[in-house]
Amino acid sequence: MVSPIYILILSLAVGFLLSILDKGGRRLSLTAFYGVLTFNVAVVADWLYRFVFHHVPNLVINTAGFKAPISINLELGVTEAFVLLFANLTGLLAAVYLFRKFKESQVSSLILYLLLIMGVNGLVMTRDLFNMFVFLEILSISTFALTALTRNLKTLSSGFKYMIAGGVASTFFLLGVVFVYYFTGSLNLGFLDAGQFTGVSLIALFMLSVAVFIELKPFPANGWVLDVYQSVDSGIVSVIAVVNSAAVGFVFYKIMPLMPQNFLTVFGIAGVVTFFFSNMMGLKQENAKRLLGYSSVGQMGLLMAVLVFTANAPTNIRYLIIGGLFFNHLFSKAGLFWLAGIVKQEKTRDWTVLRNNKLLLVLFGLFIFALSGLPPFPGFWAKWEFVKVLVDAKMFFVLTSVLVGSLFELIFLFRWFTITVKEDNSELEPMASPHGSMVLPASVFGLLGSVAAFAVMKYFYGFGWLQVLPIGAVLFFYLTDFLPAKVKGFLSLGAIAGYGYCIYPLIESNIQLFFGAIFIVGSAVNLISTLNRKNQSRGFYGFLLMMIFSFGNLLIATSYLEFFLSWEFMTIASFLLILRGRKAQKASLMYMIFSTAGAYLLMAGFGFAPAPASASALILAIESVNLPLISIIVLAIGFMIKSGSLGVHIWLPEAHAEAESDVSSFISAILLKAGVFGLMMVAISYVSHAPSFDVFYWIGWIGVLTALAGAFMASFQEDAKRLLAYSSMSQVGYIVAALALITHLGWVSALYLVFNHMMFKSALFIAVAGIYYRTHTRTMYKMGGLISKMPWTFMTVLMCIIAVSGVPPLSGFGGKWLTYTAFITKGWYLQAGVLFFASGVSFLYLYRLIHTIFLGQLKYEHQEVREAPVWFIIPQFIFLGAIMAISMFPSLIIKPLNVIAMRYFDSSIQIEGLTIISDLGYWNGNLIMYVTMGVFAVPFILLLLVKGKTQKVKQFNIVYSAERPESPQTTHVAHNMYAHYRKALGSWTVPRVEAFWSGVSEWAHAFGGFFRRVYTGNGQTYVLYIIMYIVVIYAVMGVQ
Amino acid sequence: MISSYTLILGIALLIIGFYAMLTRKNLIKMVIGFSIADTGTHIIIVSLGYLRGKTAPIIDQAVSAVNAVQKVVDPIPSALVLTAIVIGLAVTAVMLSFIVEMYRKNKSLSIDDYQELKW
Amino acid sequence: MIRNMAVLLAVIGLVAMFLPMVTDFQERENLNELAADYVEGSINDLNTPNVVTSVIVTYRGLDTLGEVTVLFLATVGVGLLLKGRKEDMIRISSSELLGTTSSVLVAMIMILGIYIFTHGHLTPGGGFQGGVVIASGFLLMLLSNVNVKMNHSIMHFVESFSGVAYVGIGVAGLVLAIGFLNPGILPLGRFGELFSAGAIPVIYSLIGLKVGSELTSILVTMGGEK
Amino acid sequence: MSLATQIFYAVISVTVATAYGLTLGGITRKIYARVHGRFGPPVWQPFLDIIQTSGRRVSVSHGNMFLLGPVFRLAGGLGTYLFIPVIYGSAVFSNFSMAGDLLLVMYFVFFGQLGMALGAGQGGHPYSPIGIARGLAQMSTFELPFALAVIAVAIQYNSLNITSIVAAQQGGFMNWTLFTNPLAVVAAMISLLGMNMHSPFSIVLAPQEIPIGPPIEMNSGFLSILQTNRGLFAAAKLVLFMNLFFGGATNLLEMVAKTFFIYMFSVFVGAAYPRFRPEQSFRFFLKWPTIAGILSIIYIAYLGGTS
Repeated sequence: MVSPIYILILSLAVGFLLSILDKGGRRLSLTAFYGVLTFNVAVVADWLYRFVFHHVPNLVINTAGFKAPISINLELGVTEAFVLLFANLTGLLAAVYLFRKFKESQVSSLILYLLLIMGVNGLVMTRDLFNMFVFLEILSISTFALTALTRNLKTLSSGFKYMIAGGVASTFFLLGVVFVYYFTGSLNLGFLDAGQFTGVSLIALFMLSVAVFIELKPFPANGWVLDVYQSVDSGIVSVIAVVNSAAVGFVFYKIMPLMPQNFLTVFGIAGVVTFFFSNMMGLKQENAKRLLGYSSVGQMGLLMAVLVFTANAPTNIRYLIIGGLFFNHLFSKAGLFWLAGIVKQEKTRDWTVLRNNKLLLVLFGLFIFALSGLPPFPGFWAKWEFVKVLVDAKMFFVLTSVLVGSLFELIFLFRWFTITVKEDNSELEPMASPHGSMVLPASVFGLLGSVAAFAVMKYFYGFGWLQVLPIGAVLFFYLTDFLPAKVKGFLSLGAIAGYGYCIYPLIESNIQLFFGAIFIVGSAVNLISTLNRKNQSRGFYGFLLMMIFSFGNLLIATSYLEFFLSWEFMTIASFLLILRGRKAQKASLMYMIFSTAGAYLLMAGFGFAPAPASASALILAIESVNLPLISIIVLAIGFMIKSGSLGVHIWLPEAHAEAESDVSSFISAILLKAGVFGLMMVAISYVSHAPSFDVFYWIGWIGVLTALAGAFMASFQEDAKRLLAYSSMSQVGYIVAALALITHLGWVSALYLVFNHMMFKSALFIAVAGIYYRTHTRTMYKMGGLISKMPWTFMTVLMCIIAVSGVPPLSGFGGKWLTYTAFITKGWYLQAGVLFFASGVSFLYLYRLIHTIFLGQLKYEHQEVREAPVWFIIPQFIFLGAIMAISMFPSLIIKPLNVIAMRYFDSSIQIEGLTIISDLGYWNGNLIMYVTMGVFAVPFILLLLVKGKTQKVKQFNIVYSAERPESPQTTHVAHNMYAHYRKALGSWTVPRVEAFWSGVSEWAHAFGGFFRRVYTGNGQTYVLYIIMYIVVIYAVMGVQ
Repeated sequence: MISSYTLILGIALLIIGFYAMLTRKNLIKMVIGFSIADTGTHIIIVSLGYLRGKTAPIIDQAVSAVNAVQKVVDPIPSALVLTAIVIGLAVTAVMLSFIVEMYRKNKSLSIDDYQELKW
Repeated sequence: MIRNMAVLLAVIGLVAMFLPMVTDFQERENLNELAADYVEGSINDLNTPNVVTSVIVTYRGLDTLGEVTVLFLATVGVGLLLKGRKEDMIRISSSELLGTTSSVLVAMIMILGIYIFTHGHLTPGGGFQGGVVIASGFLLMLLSNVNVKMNHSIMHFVESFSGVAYVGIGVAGLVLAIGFLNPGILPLGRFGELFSAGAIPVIYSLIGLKVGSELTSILVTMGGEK
Repeated sequence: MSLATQIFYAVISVTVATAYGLTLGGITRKIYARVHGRFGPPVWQPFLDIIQTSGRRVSVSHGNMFLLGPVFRLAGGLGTYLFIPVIYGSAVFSNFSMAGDLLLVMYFVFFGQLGMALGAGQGGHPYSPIGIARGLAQMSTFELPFALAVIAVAIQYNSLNITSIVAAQQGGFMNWTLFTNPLAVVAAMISLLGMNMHSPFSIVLAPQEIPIGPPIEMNSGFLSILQTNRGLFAAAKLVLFMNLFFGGATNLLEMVAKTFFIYMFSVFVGAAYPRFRPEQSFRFFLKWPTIAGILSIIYIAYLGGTS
C-alpha cells in the first residue's frame, strides 16, 4: 500500500519536471502526465478498497516527522478516499477527454492540470486550516490559468470575473484562518471544536465558513461561475464543475463540525435557495453549457442543504444521501459537459445533431435521467431518503423548495431531452464523428453510473432480481434490437408469460390477482396489436416490457420504496414509449412533468407514512398502517395525477393522442389503472384508520367532476384519440369517485369499472389504431362511411360504445347500476346526479366517434381502404369476447369482486342465482340479455319480411331536395358536430385548467427571466454581490 | 498598543481595497484594489501575531536561547504572512496577465466592456 | 445611484463586521502553547536560531512546498497566457553608463540574494526573500538593458531542478528520517553555524533558487518578446 | 310462471300498450289541429298510416346498419316497456320487471335511440346527424333533472324497485309522489316535455317536418316499424311516470286515465308554447328543472321530506 502522500510528491515532482521532459518530445511528457493521474486513481482506489473491505483505520500522515498540531497532518479515511477516488477518476477521464488539446497545446497546460489535481488531493486530505488555504490557492490559480486554455474574449473575461470573485473569497478565507488562530491558538481541525467559538471569535469562524460557501457558488453571488461554465472549454469546465466543486464541498464538510447551529441552518437554507432559484432561472436558459451551469450551481446548493439537514440522520442513510447526490450530480454533470464539447452546439435546440450517434444519444439520455434523480441512478435513492429525513425533521419549507426546485430542473432537462430526440434537425450540419478519446470518458461514466445504481440496489437495499428486471428487459432488447419486430414481439409475449408465472406464487390476495389480471393479462392481449409493427421497431419492446414488468412489480412491492421504485420505472418506460410518437415532443414532456410532480408528492406522502409492520405485499400490509392525514392527501393527489383527475389531467389527452397508436391503448387501459391501484392502497389504509377530516368525500367530488368534465371535453374533440383520451379521463373519474365512497358496493363498482374500462378502452384504442393504420388520419371528420370497408372494426366499436355508454344488455350497464346504487346507498345524491349527467353527455361523444368514422358519407380517398390488419383484429375480439361473457354472466366478475371488497367491508349485495340484489334494487344481467335478444328478434323478423322488397342504393342516392349532393366532404355532417351544445354551455367549455397551467408555466418562466437579470455580466457587480452576500448572511446569522 | 493601530490600519486598507474593487471601472485599478486589500490582510496577520514588548523570534544577542519563550513574538503569523504574500503575488500576476490578453483582444480596460456573457 | 447605495451599504456592512474585532482586540501577553512549542523545538530539536524559518521550512513545510507550487503555477499560467506575445513598442538601447553601472549592481544584488537565502536559518530572511532579491537583480537587468536575452532553458532547468530537488529532499526525509520534509537527513551541526540545522539551509537555498528563477521568468514573460 | 305464459302475457301487454299509445298520438294530432283551427285527421289515423306505410312496395337500403336501425328502435321500445311493471298487482301486466330495476329502464331507453341513430347515420343524409346531434344534446340535458327526480324518489322510498315504489304510494292519492315530493315531479314533468319532444322542445324533430331528419331515409316498411314504436314507446314512458310519480295503477282503467292526463299535460304545453332554439332548450333544462331536482333532493334527504 502506497501512502497517499506520494500522490502529492509524484505530482509535484513530475509537474516540476514536465517542462524538461517535454523537451524529449510530447509523447514523453504525456506519458508521465497520464501515468501520474493513473497512479493517483490507483492509490486512492487501493485505499478505498482497504477501508471498505478490510476496515483498516483512518490513515494519518504527519509531515516533517512531528505530530499535529506541531506539524501539518493529512488524513485519509473512507469519506476522503471516496471523494478523492471520484475526483481523481474524473480528473483522469477529463484528461483523456482533453487528450487532443493536450497534444497540441503548450506543456504549461499539462503542468497546470496535473497540479490542479494535486491541489484537490491535498485539499481533501489536509487537516490544517492554513494548509487548506494554500491548496485552495493552488487549485484556484491552476484553474484560473486553465480557463484560458482556449483563448478568446469570452473565456478571458469570464476567467477574470472568476479570479476577482475567487480573490475576494480567498481574502476572507485567509482572514478567517488567522483570526481563528488568534482566538484559539490552533490551526488544526483536530484541535478545534465548536465550543471554542464564542463572541467575537465567531466572526472569525464566520469569515472562514462564508468564504468556503462563496466558493460553492450560492445564489445570487455566483454570476461569475455561470460565465465560466458557458465559455470555457468543456473538458476544463467538467473539472471545475466536478472536481473543484467536490473538493471545496468537502472542505465545507470538514469545517462543518466547528459551526454553531445557526450558521448551519442559514447555510442550509442558502443552499436550498440556490437550488430553487438556479433551477427556476434554468427554465429560461437556452445555451446548453450555461444551462448545465445553472443545474450545477443548483446541485451544489442542494448538496450543501443535504450536508446541513441530514446531520441527525442515521450514519448509513446520511452517507447514502450525501454520497448518492454527490456521485450522481458529478458523474452526470461531467458526462453532459463532455457531450457538450463533442456536440459543439451552443443552443440546446441544436443538440438534435446528437441523434446521428446512437451511443452518444443513449449516454445523453442516461445522464439526463440520472441528473433528474430518476431510478435506478443514485440520485433517486438519495432524494428518497432525503425527503424522508426532511419529513421526519418537519422541515416542510425545505422539503417544498427542494421538490419544486427539482421539478424545475426536471422540466428544463427533459425539455432538452425531448427536443434532442424529436425536434427537426434537417437544417443543421450533421455532427462530425468524434474522436475516440472524447467518447471514452463519457462512456466510462455512463457505465460507472449504471454500476453504482446497481450496487445501491443490490447491496444497500438488497433488492431481488424482480425489481431489477425492468432494467434487464431494456438491456436485453437493447442487445437484441437487430431482430425483426415480430420476433421480438413474440419474445415479449413469452417473457410476459414467464414473468406472470414467476410472480404468481408471490401473489397473496384476490385484489392483487385482480390487478394482476388487469396489468399482466391485459398487457399481454394489448401486446398482440404491436405484432403488426414492421421492420425492427428499435427500442420499443424493451421499454414496453419495462413498463409491463413495473406494473407487475407494483403488485408485489413489499415496501414503500419498492413500490415507488416500480412506479418510477413505470413512469420512465411510459414516457419513453410516448416519446416515440411522431409529434409527441410536447405531449411526452408534459406527461413527464406531471408524472414527476405526482411522484414527488408520493415521495413526500410515503415519507409521512409510518412503515408497514408486516412483510407482505404493500397493498395488504397497508391495512394496518395508520396513515396521517397529510400523507393521505399528498398520496391521493399524487395518484390522482396519474389517473388524470380534473385539474391535473392536462397531460392525459396530449399523451394519449400523440403516442403511437398501439401505445395509447396501454396508457389508457392499463397505465391509468396504476393510479387507481395506488389510490386504492391509500383507501385501504383509510378504511381502518379514518382521520377526522373526510378526505375521500372531496376526492369523490373530484372524481365526479372529472367524469363530467371528461365527457364534456370528449364531445368537442375532432381527433379520435383525443376523444378517447378524454373519455378515459371521464371513465377513470367514475372509478375514482366510486372508490372514494369507501363502501363495499362502491368498491365493487370501482373494480368492476376498472375491469370493464380496461377491456373496452383497449379494444377502442386498438380499433382506432387499425383505422389510423389504414387511413393515416385521426381527424374524424376526414373519415366517414368506413363501415363498409372495415366491418370488423365497426363491430368492435359498436359493441364497445354500447359497453361504455352503459346501455343494457352489455357489461357497461352493470357498472352504471352498481355505481348509482352505491352512490344513492351512501347518500351522495348530488354526486349521483352529476354522474347521471356525465353519463348522458357520454352519448354525445360516443355517437360522434362511431358516426363520423363509420357512418355517413365515405370519402373518395378512402375508397380503397381495407379492413385493419389481423393483429389489430385479434386483440379486439379477445376483449369483445370477454365483454360478452361478463355481460351474459355478470356474476362471473361480480362474485370475485364481492369477495375482494368483503375483505374490507361487510357485503352489501346478495347474489341469488343470476340476480344481484342490493339494498335498493336488483339486476339480472342474464335475463336482461335474453329479453333483449327476444325483443330484438321480433322486429328483426319483421325486417326480414320487409327486406325482401328492399333495394340497395348507391352512396349518394339520398333524399336531398331532389338534388345530388356535390361531395362527401360537404354532405358528411361531422365537423364541430355539437356546436349548438358548446354554444349553450358557453363558459363551461372554456379550457380553464389548461389556461391555469399555462399561466403557472408562464409565471415560473417569467420569474426565472426576472431573477436571472441579476446576472448582468459585469464582473464588478458580481464582486458587489459577493460582498453584499457576505454582509447579508452575516446579518441574518446574527453572528455575535 | 501598537498592534491595535496596525490592526485598524490593516482593516482600513482591506476596506479601501474592496471599495476600489467595487467602484473603479478600470481593470488594472480593480487589481490594484485587490492588492491593497491583500496588503491590508497581511498587516492584519502580522498585527495579530504581535506580543506586547517582545522582539523577533530569532535567537541572537538580543534573545538568548534559554528564555526565548518569554522574549519573542508569535512566529506563526510571521510564517503565515510570508506564504500569504507569495500567494497574493502569484494571483496578482495571473490577473494582470489576463488583463494584458483582454486588452489585446478588446482594446478596452473598462470592466463595463466585458459583459457579453450574462443571464 | 442604486449601485452607489449598494456599495455604501456593503462598505458599512464590512465595517460593522470588523468593528467588534477592533473593539474587542487585546494584545496578547504571552505565546500560546503551540507557538511556545515551536520556539523551544526550533532551538532544541532543529538547532535553528530563526524560529520563523524552522516553522516555514520544517513544521509547516507542506505549506511552503505549496507556496512554491503556487508561484510555479503563476509562472506557468502567465507563460500559458502570454507566451509568444509580440508587442509593437519602441525600445531604445540604454546608455553605456546605465549599462555598466547596472551590471555591477546586478552582481552585488545577486550576491546579497544568495547571502539572504543561505543564511535564512540564522538571520532574518530566507529563500523567498533571497529569491525576490535575485529577481529584482534580473529586473534591473531587464530594465536597464533592452538587449539582454534570458536563456529560457537555463531558467526552466533551474526552476525544475530546484523544485524536484526540494521534493527529493522531502522524500529523503520520509525515507531516511521520520517524515516528509523532515530536515533530519543531514546532521544538525552546531547551533548558530552556517552548516547546521540539518537540511533547512539546503531547502531554503533551493527555494531561493526556485523563487528567483520563477519570478524572473514571470518578469521576462510579461516583458514580452522582441 | 312458465316462460311460455310469461311471453304470452308480454304479447298481450305490448299489444294493449301499442294500441293505446297510437291512439294517444291520434288524439294529439286532433288537439293540435283544433288549436290551430283545423279539423284534423281522425283519431285512428296513426293505425291507417302504419298499414299504409307497411304496404308500400319499394324501400331503399343504405347498408346493414341502416336496416338494423329500425329494429334497434323497436327493440328499444319493446324492451323499455317490458322492463316496467305496468299495473300494480297484475300478473299479465308485470312484464319482465324482475330482470332489473328503475336504472335498467332508464338505460334501456337509450338502446333504441342509439340504434336508430346509428341506422339513420348510415343513411348518409346530412340532416340525420343534425337531428341526432340535437336529440342527443337535448337528451343529455333533460336526463339531468329527470335523474335528480329519480334519485329523490329513490331516497324517498329507499328503493329503486319500481314495484316497491308503486307499493309505497298506495292508500290514497295523498301518498302519491306528486303530493309528497312535488318538486321532484316538477323536475320530472319538465323532463318529460323534452323526452316527448313536444314543443317548446321539438327542435329535434324539426328537420322531420320538412320532411327530413333522422328517419328521413326510412320509408315504407321501416317507417311502419318506427311508427309502431312511437306508440309503444310513448306508452312506456307514460307508464313509467305514472308509476314513479302518480301512484301507479291497480287496473287498466286507472292506468289509461292517469297516463292520459300525464300525456295531455305535455300536449297542452306543446300546443301553447312556441319552439325553443337548441341552445335555449339545453339551457332551460339545466336551469329551472335542475334546480327543482336539486331542491327536491335537499327536501327529501336533508330536510326530512314528508315524514
